[in-house]
Amino acid sequence: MGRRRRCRVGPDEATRALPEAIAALSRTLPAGPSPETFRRAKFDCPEAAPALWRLLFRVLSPGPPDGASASLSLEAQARSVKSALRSQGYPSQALAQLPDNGSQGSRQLLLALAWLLARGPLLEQLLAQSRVRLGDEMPVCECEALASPGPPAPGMGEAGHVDIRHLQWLMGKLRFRWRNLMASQQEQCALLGQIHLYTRGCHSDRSLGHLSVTETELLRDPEGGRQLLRRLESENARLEAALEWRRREQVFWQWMDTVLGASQPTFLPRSPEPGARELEPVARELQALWEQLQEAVEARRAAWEARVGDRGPAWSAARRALDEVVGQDLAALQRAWEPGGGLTQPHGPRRLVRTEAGAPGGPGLRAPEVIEALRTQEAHLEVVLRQLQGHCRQELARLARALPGLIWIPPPGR
Amino acid sequence: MTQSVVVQVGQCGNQIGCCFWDLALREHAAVNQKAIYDEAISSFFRNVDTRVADGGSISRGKICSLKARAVLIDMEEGVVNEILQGPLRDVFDSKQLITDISGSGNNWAVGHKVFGSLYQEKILEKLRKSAEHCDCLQCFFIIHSMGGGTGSGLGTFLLKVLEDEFPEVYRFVTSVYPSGEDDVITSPYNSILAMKELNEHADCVLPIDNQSLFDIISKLNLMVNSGKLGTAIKPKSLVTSSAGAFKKRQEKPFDAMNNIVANLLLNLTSSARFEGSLNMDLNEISMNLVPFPQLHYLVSSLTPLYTLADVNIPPRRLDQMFSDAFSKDHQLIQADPKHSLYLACALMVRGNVQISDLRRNIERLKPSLQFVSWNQEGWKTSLCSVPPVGHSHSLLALANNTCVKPTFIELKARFRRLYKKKAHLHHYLQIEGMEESCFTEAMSSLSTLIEEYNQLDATKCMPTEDVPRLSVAI
Amino acid sequence: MSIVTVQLGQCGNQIGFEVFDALFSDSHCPQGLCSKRENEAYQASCKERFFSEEENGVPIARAVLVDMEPKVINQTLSKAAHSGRWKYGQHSCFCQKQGSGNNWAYGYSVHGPRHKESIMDLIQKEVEKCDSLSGFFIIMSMAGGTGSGLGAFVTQNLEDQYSNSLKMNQIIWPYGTGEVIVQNYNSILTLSRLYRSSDALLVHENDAVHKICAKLMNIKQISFRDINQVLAHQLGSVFQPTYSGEGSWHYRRNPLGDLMENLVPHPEFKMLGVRNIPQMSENSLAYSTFTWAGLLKHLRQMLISNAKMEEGIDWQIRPPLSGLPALSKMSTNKEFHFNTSIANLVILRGKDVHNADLGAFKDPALYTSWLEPVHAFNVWKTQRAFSKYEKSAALVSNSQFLVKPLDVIVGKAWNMFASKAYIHQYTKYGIEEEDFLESFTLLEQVIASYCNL
Amino acid sequence: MLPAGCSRRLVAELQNALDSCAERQRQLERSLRIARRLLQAWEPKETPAPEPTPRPETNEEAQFSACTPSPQDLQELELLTRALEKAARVRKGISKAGGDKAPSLKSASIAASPPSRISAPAQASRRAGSRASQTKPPKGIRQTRVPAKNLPEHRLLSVADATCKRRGAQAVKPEPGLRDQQMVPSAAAQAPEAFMLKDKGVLLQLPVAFRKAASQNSRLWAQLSSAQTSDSADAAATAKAQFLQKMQTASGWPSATEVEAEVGRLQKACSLLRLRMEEELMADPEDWAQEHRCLLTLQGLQDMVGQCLHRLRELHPGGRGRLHPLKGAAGGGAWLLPCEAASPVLTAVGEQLLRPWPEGRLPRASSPCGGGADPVWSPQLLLYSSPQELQTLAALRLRVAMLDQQIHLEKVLLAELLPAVSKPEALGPRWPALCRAVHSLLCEGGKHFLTVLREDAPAD
Repeated sequence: MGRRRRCRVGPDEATRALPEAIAALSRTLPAGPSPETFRRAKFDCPEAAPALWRLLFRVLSPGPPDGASASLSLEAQARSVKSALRSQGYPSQALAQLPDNGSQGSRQLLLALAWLLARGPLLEQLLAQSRVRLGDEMPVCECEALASPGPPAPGMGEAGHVDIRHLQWLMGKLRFRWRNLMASQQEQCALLGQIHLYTRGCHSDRSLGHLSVTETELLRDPEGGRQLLRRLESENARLEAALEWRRREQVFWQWMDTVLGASQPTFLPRSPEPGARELEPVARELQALWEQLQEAVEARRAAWEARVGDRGPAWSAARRALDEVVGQDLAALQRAWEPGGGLTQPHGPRRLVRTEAGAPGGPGLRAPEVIEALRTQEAHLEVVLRQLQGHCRQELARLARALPGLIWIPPPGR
Repeated sequence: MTQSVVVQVGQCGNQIGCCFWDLALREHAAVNQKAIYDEAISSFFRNVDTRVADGGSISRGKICSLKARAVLIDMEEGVVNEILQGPLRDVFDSKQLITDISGSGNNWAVGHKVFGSLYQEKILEKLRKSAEHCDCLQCFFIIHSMGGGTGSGLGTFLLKVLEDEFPEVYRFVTSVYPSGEDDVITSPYNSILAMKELNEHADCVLPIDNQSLFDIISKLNLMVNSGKLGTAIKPKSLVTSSAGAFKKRQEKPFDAMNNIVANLLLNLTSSARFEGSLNMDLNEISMNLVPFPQLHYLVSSLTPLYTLADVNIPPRRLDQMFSDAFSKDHQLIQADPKHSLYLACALMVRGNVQISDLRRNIERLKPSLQFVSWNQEGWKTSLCSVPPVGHSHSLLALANNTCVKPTFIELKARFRRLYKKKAHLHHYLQIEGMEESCFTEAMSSLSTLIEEYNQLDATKCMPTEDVPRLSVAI
Repeated sequence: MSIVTVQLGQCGNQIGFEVFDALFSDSHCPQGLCSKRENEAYQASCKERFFSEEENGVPIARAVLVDMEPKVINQTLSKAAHSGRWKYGQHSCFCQKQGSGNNWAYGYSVHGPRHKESIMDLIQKEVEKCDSLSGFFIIMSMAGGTGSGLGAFVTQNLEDQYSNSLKMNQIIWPYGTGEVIVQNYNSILTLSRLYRSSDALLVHENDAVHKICAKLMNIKQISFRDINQVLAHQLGSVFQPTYSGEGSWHYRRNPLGDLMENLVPHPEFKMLGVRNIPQMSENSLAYSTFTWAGLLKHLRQMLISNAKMEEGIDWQIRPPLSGLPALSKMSTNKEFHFNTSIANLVILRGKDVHNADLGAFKDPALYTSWLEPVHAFNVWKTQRAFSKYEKSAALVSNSQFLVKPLDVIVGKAWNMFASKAYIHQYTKYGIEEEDFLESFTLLEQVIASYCNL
Repeated sequence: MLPAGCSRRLVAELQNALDSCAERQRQLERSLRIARRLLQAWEPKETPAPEPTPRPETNEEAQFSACTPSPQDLQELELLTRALEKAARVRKGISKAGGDKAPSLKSASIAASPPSRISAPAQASRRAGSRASQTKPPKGIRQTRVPAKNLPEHRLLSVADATCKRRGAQAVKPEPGLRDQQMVPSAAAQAPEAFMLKDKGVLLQLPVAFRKAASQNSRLWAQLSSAQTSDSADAAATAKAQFLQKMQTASGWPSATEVEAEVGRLQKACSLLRLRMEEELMADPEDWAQEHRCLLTLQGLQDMVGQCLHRLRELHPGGRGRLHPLKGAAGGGAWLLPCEAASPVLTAVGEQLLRPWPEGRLPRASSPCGGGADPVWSPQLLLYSSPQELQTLAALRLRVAMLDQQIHLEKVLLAELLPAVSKPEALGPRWPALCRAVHSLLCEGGKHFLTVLREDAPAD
């Protein structure tokens, strides 16, 4: 539908289109300020600043807003916005130099917002983040999972020195949490299975067939259901606004060019080079490695060529096979450090639907496929972990050898 | 539940066995009032369907006809025939018997070598048959004497056969040792030769000494007759008496003594047969009491040997029972465990006794007993809730104690005296397979055993010193 | 979440019965001193954990009974059936004809492999009856052969097969003397295996419980049943429902998981002890009143002076001055026999529980230098009174409680081992001297680690 | 004792991991509570599921009073019943005429079914006044539904649909006043007695307003995601790109954070590559194939190191070619890899490596799908056929996540702890203890531990 209504925005419509576009944006954003605020921001009016700080704070804080973060003082919010932008690589220094009290910088904030918008599907992300989850969802990948810890929280561990037994304690605790998590999750799956089974045929959407927990719950608890409906309706409104924004955003960007033009001088060249010091040792290490490899490769290649020479067509087939094997091997190795490397499986949360075992396939992914992919993943990770542990074992054994008078008795294997 | 088979060999073995079966029947009849064939009974008896020609076993239900899990072996017919004509005839059948008419002539070699090879197949067949009747055969109890020919010779021959044929099944041997004034001249030879076999092929040996039994009986009689025990004692209630026996039979001179041994076997197996709060299976006996394979001679004592009129005994009486069990006078061989070194000790209690009673008495007695340094707490206990017939409680103490050593030394000395003169040696050497080396080997086997006890005794005077432990670098 | 109990050997089966009986009677106790509704929730929570219901409404213990000889199991089954209140599942027991004869090796290397499949099948059937499995209780003594040897074997298999489920072994620590002669061997073999395959060992010392029976319960002639009942009471006081958190009225879903996460994360410190207060005969109870302050004061002193019961506590022992460097703290420990904790869990049940002040347990001086009280101390509460006590407290502690008894056992076993006594009984079934040495090594390390807190 | 910096980092990392686990657990607990409540008895009133409360006595009272329906309730109930009855009449007519197009209609059963499902609420309302004498109305439902057991579920679905369509069309317009009732499903709220989802779950029906909103919602999401993809070639995208470029021009890039992250990656790469090289150099090839494989691998590794160097150069503020001179790398010439050395192996791997920074993506800021970021969320399905299958899936997912976390921690620990123990002399008597702990953490996953004995111990 949205497509059908799409039309090029003519220059004559532009005057009307801009406020509409901004209004759509504003409606899409969580607690978006009025279009008027945007207009004022272009002229860097201070009165627009607080609303924009707050907006950016909402946009940049991960996860749905909770009471604690929402009640933060404007000053704290401003500081948080600055640091978040910095860590995301926002190029302008001007913003960082704004006073923390949140009284100024509406134009800079507008630029920052536009930068965030231009960089990626921010609106969609925000919408997706806060969306009303009706189905019982399960992500089919582990991306959102436990790993990916952010940078260490700054305030942590002020204690200074720590006994290593404390680390062992924490590690052990983590192991138990994993297991408790596993148990809860197994229970959840069992319960979901039951609810899906008991409500089969209740859903109006035939591809779903049964109700989800949320849907069932709304029947059990009508008051909660009413709230859910309200949330769903407001989300729909935001979605409509987002579509509207999509249709009209070009005007906005044209307008932003003018905003940018107005602020150009405030851009400062970037100050001190980041990380140059850290680069050096890595570079040295890599270089040394490269040379070492160079040496090894040359020696071996020479020996190989001297001995083998050309072996004919059968050999070249075998060689191709070897190439491939090694290629895969190395690609796997590389995945160990590439972000998100090697993820060839489907992503994202999916709505769970219980079907009969042999039922003909509708749209949607099947659990066995995902299980298969996960198994591969698991096996790969296990190998990586074992390798790392093996490496450590070697290192420690080397150290242990250096110290006489002690007998090392490893934990008995079976 | 597991089953045991009793193999009674020779005159002595069969006489004791006879008492044992009588008492066993009595005990089960008292416990099992409903006459249901239960697991407890099954450990010593089969329930046989007499209507079937072959006498098929019945595994459950009413008791039909009980057959003892026993093999009776004697190379003279006398005693066995007597049993078969006596009141117990129904619990045995001819398929369980092996007899000859010639006897072993008090010659170990005849019993061991001649009859051994002659009857090996037959013995095996009977044993296999008896084993087949069990669904989990745990133990063979061999009852024999050491001094005679059949008991010592064929009895110990049997041990080797059992070991080869049933390696998983325990071999508990009740061996009656000859007393000093034994009327069999060759008994030192027989005993020494038998000892070697016991050393090598038995799991546990319960040595019994006729003299000790006799002393106990005499002392008891004296006490009862003198009224020293007071009115607390029921008349005619000694365990040595067969009063109230399952079936009346004529009292024999040895009956009182044999009854004690029979009671020993019953109490030894009670915790395996009946329930209790702390069970003790037969395999636990050797596990706990035999620290080294050769040192498997367990000195036993049985208390009380009389029944109290009042079943609700005050604790002091109960404590007396424990004290008695350690006194020299109550041991079934002539030995003084209190003044020797304990390697391990088991207390098997029956009846209304609780763990706190047991613990109190262990604590009380411990200071007066000396245990080997590495087994200062070498106590094994069991609590069986079913008391012996006519008692409120009883105690069987089994001690692996160096106090058996004097018996062996005495035996060795008597053997030496005889062997120095080569007296009667030709009776042995004429038997095929017997050579002088048999004697020397038996002798050295006994010496080794004595030496092992000596070494342990030697630690008695040494201060107990802990071995340095592994040192951890933290 | 549910817990499946595996009762092993004579001791394990006798205690298992008392535990289920105690749990059942407490949760159906009319004098729970709380509202009907709360009582129902408490009952439901207990039931989910330990019982499954059969058609005719009689609860079935979530338990598997294993013994290698039939007498005890038969007795246990019939006792439960005769109680008429709850029973064991019809097909939940496994027994053989011949016991392990106090021989750890026989239980571990002969019975274990031989009956692995049957036993694991039974356990699996029980697991399948749970909507949600939290973990296992494995009740066993470490003195005998079946409980200890087969128990270690089964625990290891549970670890292999249910690696995500939690395993807590209820270890019955034998009397110092007089149960089984080879108990020290069996114990070190058991403990070292369990240290590898179990998550936590909750230790119950027969000697301590025996004393409680004599001194606190005023029992003149103490039977094993009395001892087992005290023990069952202690277990119940820990694992009966408690609220899931401060201010919450929901009952805790996964007590086993929560307990372990708080008490035994470190691989070298897995031994837990339990202390209860008050414990007394029913007669005396009628004449007694308690305050939380009084109970907790005693409980704390029981903790730091390593007293097994409230009677005869040494009040002289005080925590070392905090702030002292670790080394001197250690030496003071030695001197005054101060019992240093790694982590503690206090469970309070009864009236006005929310007024109880637990500050005294949060003193850093009570704990090892490398854990803050915030990591090391936890409390569970419920208003619902336990058993017949209007107020009661239990303490599960990972502390130096057990160093002494462990040291004694290892020492005795080592002495025996040095003389090579009884070794032939083990090598007969494939447990070699190296296995013993391995066990000694591991346990010496555990002792050293506990000493060096 | 570990050095302060190392301690801080490791504690923070572990704490982080613990927190994220705890958060997951909390979420799970929440949803578990809801699910469990659904599987318990549904109370006839809107009371929350039974929960132990501090003062249940008073609570019970409140509940009791809440159980008596107010006159208003009764009136509303009556209204609804009438509407439903009407709907049923219409429905009957339609099904007789064969008007319903539901594909799975199985004539006879349909005709029987609707009245039965209506009758329950009707009865209920009639009895609502005299609660005391109530029997079990749902029984009727159950009995008439017996034949349904072996019918396909579609029948129920179609019936439900039909009834609802009627209701939607006639009785209920989405007016605010009526919405409340509309939210109330026929089976759930009307049944005057508690019932189990297990028994009556299939009778549940989502209210019309909700269904409408939900379907609109999914339509909108679909539109949004198609709008996004179609946009990629669109003018707006160009505009955005231009805007970004303008913003970027005046400032150098990449940012410090990005450099840090990339350096971290390259460090990791470096250590892994070295590890692999050492393995390879130590290997003792048995035949020519293995030998060749070894050679290929080494070449490949060399190329990868080259790529890393290349990336490092990209990072350098001065950009290409201006990296500070390295030992033996005069004029940057040594940076370039001899082309002939590049094996075919690397063509695939290399492409990825050679690509500089993924445009507009921040190294750590966003994971590929965290919480449903991009691509835009849209309702996709994951089909499972049994709870066991679902459990396997979930367990594997968690297992992979845990492994990820474990590997991450392993690396962090490795980086911090190995240096800490590498000088036994410096640590003196504390070294064995530290080393043991490090061994346990690094080599045994924190699960087991080794023992260090002094040699002087009796070794027998």
